[in-house]
Amino acid sequence: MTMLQVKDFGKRFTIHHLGKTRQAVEHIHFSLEQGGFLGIVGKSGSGKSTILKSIYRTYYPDTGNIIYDSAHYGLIDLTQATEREILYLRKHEIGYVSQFLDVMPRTTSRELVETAILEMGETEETAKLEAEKVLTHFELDQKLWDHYPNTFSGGEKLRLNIAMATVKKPRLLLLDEPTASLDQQSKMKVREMIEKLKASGTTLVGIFHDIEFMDGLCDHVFDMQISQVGLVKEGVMHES
Amino acid sequence: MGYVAVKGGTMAIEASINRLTYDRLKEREIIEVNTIIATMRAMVDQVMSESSLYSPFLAALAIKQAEGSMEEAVFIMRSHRSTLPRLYYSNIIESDSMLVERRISASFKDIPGGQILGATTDYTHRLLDFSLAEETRLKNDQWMKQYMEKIKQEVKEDGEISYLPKVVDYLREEGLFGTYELDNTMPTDITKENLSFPASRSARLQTLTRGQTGAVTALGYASLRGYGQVHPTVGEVRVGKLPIYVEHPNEPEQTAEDSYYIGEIKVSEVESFVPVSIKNEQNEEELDFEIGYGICYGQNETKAIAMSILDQCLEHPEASFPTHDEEFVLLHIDSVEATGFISHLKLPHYVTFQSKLGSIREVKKKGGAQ
Amino acid sequence: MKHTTHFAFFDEGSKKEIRRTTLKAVAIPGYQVPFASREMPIARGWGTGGLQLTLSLIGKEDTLKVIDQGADESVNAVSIKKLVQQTTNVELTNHTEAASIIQSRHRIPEAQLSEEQILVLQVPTPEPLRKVEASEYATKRLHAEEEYSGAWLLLFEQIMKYGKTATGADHPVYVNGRYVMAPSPIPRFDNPKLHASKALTLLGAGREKKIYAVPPYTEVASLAFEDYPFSVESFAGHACHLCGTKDVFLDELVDEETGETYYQCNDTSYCIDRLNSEEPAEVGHYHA
Amino acid sequence: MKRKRRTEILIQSDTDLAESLANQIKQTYSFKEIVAPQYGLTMVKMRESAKKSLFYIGEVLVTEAKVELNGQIGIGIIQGMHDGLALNLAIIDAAYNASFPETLSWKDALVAAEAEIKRKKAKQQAELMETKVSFETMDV
Amino acid sequence: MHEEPILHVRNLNKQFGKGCIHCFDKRERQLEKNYCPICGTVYACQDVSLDLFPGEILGIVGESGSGKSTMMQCLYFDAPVTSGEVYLNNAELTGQNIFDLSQQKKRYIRNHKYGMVYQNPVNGLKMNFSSIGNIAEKLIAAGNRNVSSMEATGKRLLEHVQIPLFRSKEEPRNFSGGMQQRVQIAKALSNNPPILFLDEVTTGLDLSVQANVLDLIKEIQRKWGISMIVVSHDLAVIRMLADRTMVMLNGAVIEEGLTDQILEDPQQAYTQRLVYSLL
Amino acid sequence: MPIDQVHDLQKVYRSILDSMARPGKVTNLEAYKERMDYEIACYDTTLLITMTLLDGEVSFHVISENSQVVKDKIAAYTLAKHAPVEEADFIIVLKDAPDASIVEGMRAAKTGDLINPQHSSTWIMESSAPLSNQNQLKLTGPGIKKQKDLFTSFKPSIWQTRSETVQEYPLGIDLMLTDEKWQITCIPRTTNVSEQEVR
Repeated sequence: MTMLQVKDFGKRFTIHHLGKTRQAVEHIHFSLEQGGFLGIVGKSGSGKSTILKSIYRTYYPDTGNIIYDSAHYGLIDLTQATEREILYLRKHEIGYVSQFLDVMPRTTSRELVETAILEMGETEETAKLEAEKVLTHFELDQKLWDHYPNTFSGGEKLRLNIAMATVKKPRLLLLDEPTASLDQQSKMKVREMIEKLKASGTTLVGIFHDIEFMDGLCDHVFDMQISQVGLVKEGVMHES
Repeated sequence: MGYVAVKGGTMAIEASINRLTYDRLKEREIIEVNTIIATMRAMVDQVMSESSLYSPFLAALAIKQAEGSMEEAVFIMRSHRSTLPRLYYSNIIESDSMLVERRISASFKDIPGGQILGATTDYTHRLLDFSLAEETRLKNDQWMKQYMEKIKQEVKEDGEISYLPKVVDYLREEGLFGTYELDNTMPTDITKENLSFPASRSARLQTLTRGQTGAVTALGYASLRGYGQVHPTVGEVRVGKLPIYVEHPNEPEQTAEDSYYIGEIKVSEVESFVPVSIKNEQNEEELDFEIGYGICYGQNETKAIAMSILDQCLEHPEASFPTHDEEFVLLHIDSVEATGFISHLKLPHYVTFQSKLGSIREVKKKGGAQ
Repeated sequence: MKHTTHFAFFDEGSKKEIRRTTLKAVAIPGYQVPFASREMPIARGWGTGGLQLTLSLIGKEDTLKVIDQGADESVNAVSIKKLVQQTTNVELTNHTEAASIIQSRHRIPEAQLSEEQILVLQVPTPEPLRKVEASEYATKRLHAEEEYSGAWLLLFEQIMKYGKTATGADHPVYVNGRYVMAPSPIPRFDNPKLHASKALTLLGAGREKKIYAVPPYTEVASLAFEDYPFSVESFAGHACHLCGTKDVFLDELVDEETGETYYQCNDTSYCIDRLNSEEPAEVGHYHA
Repeated sequence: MKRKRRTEILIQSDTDLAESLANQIKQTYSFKEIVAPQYGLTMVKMRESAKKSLFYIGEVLVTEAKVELNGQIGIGIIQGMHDGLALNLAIIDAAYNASFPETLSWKDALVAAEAEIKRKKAKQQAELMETKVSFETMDV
Repeated sequence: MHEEPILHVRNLNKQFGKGCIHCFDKRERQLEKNYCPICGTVYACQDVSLDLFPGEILGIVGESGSGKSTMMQCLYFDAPVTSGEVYLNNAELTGQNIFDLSQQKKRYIRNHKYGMVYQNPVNGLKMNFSSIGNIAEKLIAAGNRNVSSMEATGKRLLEHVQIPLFRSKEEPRNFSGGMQQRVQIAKALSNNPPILFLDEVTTGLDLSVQANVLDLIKEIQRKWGISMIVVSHDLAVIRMLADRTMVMLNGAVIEEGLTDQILEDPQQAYTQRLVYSLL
Repeated sequence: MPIDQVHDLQKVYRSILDSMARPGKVTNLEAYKERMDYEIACYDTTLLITMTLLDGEVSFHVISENSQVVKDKIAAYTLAKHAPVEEADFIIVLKDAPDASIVEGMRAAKTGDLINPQHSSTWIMESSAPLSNQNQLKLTGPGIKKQKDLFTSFKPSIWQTRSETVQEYPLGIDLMLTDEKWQITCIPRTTNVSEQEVR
């Protein structure tokens, strides 16, 4: 079953005060089956992130369609969906993880995860238990549970970030260079987490600045340079 | 046979009224109403102004009856007013028709028609004049004779009466002041309907002009001193007489020439110039002048100036000073209302006090038990 | 110079205006109807509102009783009676039952009023919300919107501060379930008398220029919270030293010689009636 | 002579003038007092000069009398308490309203009185002009 | 799934001044900002429409004079509207434009359906009454006549907004700005309003106090699912609180979208300037 | 001997006030019969009420098939100004007034606003059938001990319209009813009027 289908997608930015426009991406086509993992590769500035942000609707859609098969709405074009529909999907179906942790200040990591669960409509009781489970699962040191994340290391932040995204059991998870500033050890931990997610059936779209990381993770790659999806094979990645 | 009420209150009142008469008569001096009219001009004017009833005779009589107490005299006049029918409304009086006795401007050194001092205490030195203690009619007559002769020699008669132009008209012509169309909206009459808020301009002016002189002056001063945003320059103060005309009550087609002249009233009138910041057509801030208006019966320039300040204050309710709050100003400057309510505190309040006493005892008892 | 006085002081035009206002007041119970309020020969604050109502009501066949603080002989009551009588020549009485119009300041008589009587109360401050809102325009709006949280809040604050409501006289009432009204500074003791009264009650505030009314058989409820019920002044354990009555509003007096506190009926005519109904009459300085 | 002008003259002149005119009428005709001289109020309506709007400055005590003469009503109104003058003014007003021949003959007296009033006023004004401040700094 | 907005606003207009032939027609008028240079009429709100959904926070951002606070005052009936419609998703009020209701009924809605937190606590609190009294005032307005229950609710709310209970009988005028704002929030919440309006609630507060108040608001929304409209000129506040955001300029809504979209990919020139100046 | 403007009208006022305070109480004013020798095409009680309450400070409107004559007379007697039904302080409904005009008038007349509910119209209405306390209408509300019965000539549609005008209390109109038997009664806006069930 196709989970995500991007059809002739393009995004142009207009910068009024400079009187300029910039075509970030155009004529993007790809599709992804349920449970698949698509890696997007390309030079920096080639518009990889634009595609992810447009799927998540952080970017205002321009041309083309992004058809997503929602558990709740059925087939829905994310470029046309109402803001309320997008908010619902973000809460229940589509997750987005970047290297940046953007959360309410002075809220402990435990509370953050609990909140994410509560937003799903769970009871406080469930949220509490579930949060502890997830934090353990993603190997966040118990000492940190009642601390504010702004004191955490990059790896800890990222794990918390993924934890928050995954408690919602997203059907589609967008990974926007999550590992960009992590040391090798942390990276490996994150990779394990992503593998677990994939194993549990989550459909993923990801951008990673280092190609090696993607090795063995992605089922397909989308190469920005040729604007095509291919099967992952050695060499292709190294070239980009 | 049985218990009956004693007449304690009735008898005490009788005795008190006798005592009042005794106090007035015990020195065996009589002041004639005409003497008051002739020599206490300022007092008569003030009573007429605060009671908003123009009648020098009644004012002087009230002063005599009140033994010189202003608040009492005004009170008597006001209550007498209620017994008189309102027979007529005057035609509109335009103040250009004033026959000026005194007019000065603080805004210009010289003004068209000139600065005319008239009769004023402004330049007398306020030293007690002990010669007045020994005033005699003979000496007064001599002074009068000399003065009249002097005048006769010095004053050239040209036989023409002139009506002086207003300073503000001259400035309006120059475009420095906003011009207004004649606004013939029927004025509100606060003696016929309850003063309601926001008040109309006419209700404000009527309330201010009959306000207690001291209260109007105090609030005007407060604004000038800093509890307000109005710091005017006096454009013109004039004192003089205005003729009054009334229309025939039921003649169908009549012209101004068919009106009745009924006499004249003396007033003090003030136009104050107040710089204000306004937005021009380009939406830029610009300075402009506005006029604060003050007027009162008789010669009482201070009250009229203070009124002009308050008029301007109340035109700008946006300023957050009490002097710009029309309820604050208009509801507290009436002599009869203020003195009446303050003096009612003399009335017995033992029932209300007993009631409060009970509450306080209860609260204290409860506190003690804790 | 001649001076003639009109029947009941006012000219007929003034009476008409007050009468029209009064009818509106009766039609909208508890609502303060503004009126022009004439300047009277007695001072503002000394009962000019009540006096104007009385003069607009009174006719040759009326019998008038005027009391102040419960007493017919209180000096201000005497002064008002004198003025009305001079301009109308009506009969005056001290007996509550004999009066057709009763003008009163700060009390409702102890004797139950009848359907034939009109009670006129003098009001110094007609606005029950004045303590929470100084502006007249604002309080008018609050009445318009039936927004009375301010009146309740005053009571709530007292409970927070003192553990109970600490109102004295003029405890606000809800009239006909719509308007909160100042009952004039009658003691709380008298508030219940306004409820479903047989007589029409008219209230006049001369200085503040308002007339309002409570028609007979109208619901009048003193403001009170469910768990802090309304209570009247208590004279428990005390009785009038003259007539021995217990269930009335008593004045607290001090014996000049002994320094001891004793109590006496505040409503003097009620006290005399009680004494006269007792057999045999005791001899005392009230004996004529 | 129109009412405005004649009332101005009659009121500002000595009261003898009104009395003598009224007496002429009283001698010839009988009149009925409809309203005996009574005191009342006239509300004074003014225009203020700031916004050119109208307001009431206050009331003026007046004496009013109404008479009927040959079916014509005459009104006398005078500021202050002047019963006699009010009555005389009412009689004169009625005489004009009834167009009595006498009224024609009064014209000269009235015009003369008017001139005298003007002269007096001008004189008073000239006297007041003595208090005018001169801003000439150099005398030539 | 079709979601019903809890508050449905259509074409809200608010003008100061009578207007003239040059500015009567919406399409034709040539305003300077929101001001008709010919007659001086100010068009403070021009055809503002919005939907507020259950449990969401709608942000409204714009500089001072953009009409956002005026719009809020109109919605809360603090100021009369010139024209427009508002519908509440409420059984008693179905199909009724609540701007057309009598003052009496509007007051009912204010007391029972709305909460309001003003920028200046002076507007929302009676400074010379106790803090608990202030909360009780709102409860009284909503019909509560039981002192004990109000006292209990008041204490619970004050505790919730972290006002020490021993200060509950103190008057807010003795409190710091942040505390006053928290009392105001407690008061606004006391009648369990389904809709809460917040007008520049953190403006003028110290940064740390600001964060504190924002936390509180977020927590309230999360715990009680109250729908809120948050007006602010501060994008940081909007970003922290709002799910969706509208941008107002000269009385009109010029852009609306998801808050992150407005911040990261603003479409209008004005919004871009606003966002870039923040970055 | 004409009506005494001071003393007679004072008594009429007290009767009106009594009826306004006790809605549905029918008062008889026959005592003034001899002194009412005015030529006017309305009930004498209607004229008495207008003389008691109207003057130059208020306005009135007449609803009738033939209102001009009565209009002029009332204006002359009371100095009150005639005004359109939307503006009038007092609205006088003569016995010949068509039901539709009354209904239309009630819908148009002033009912006050919440700030000034007293800025509302007072209706003086002529009942072509004698007023009585027989059962037809059931009155309850302030001024009425439990319930008062009232009989008038007015149709249910008029009572229905009157009820609509008083729906958002304190807004509403106040009624003074007159008949040819020298009787008057009042129904202020607070009175709840309902039709008795016909047995």
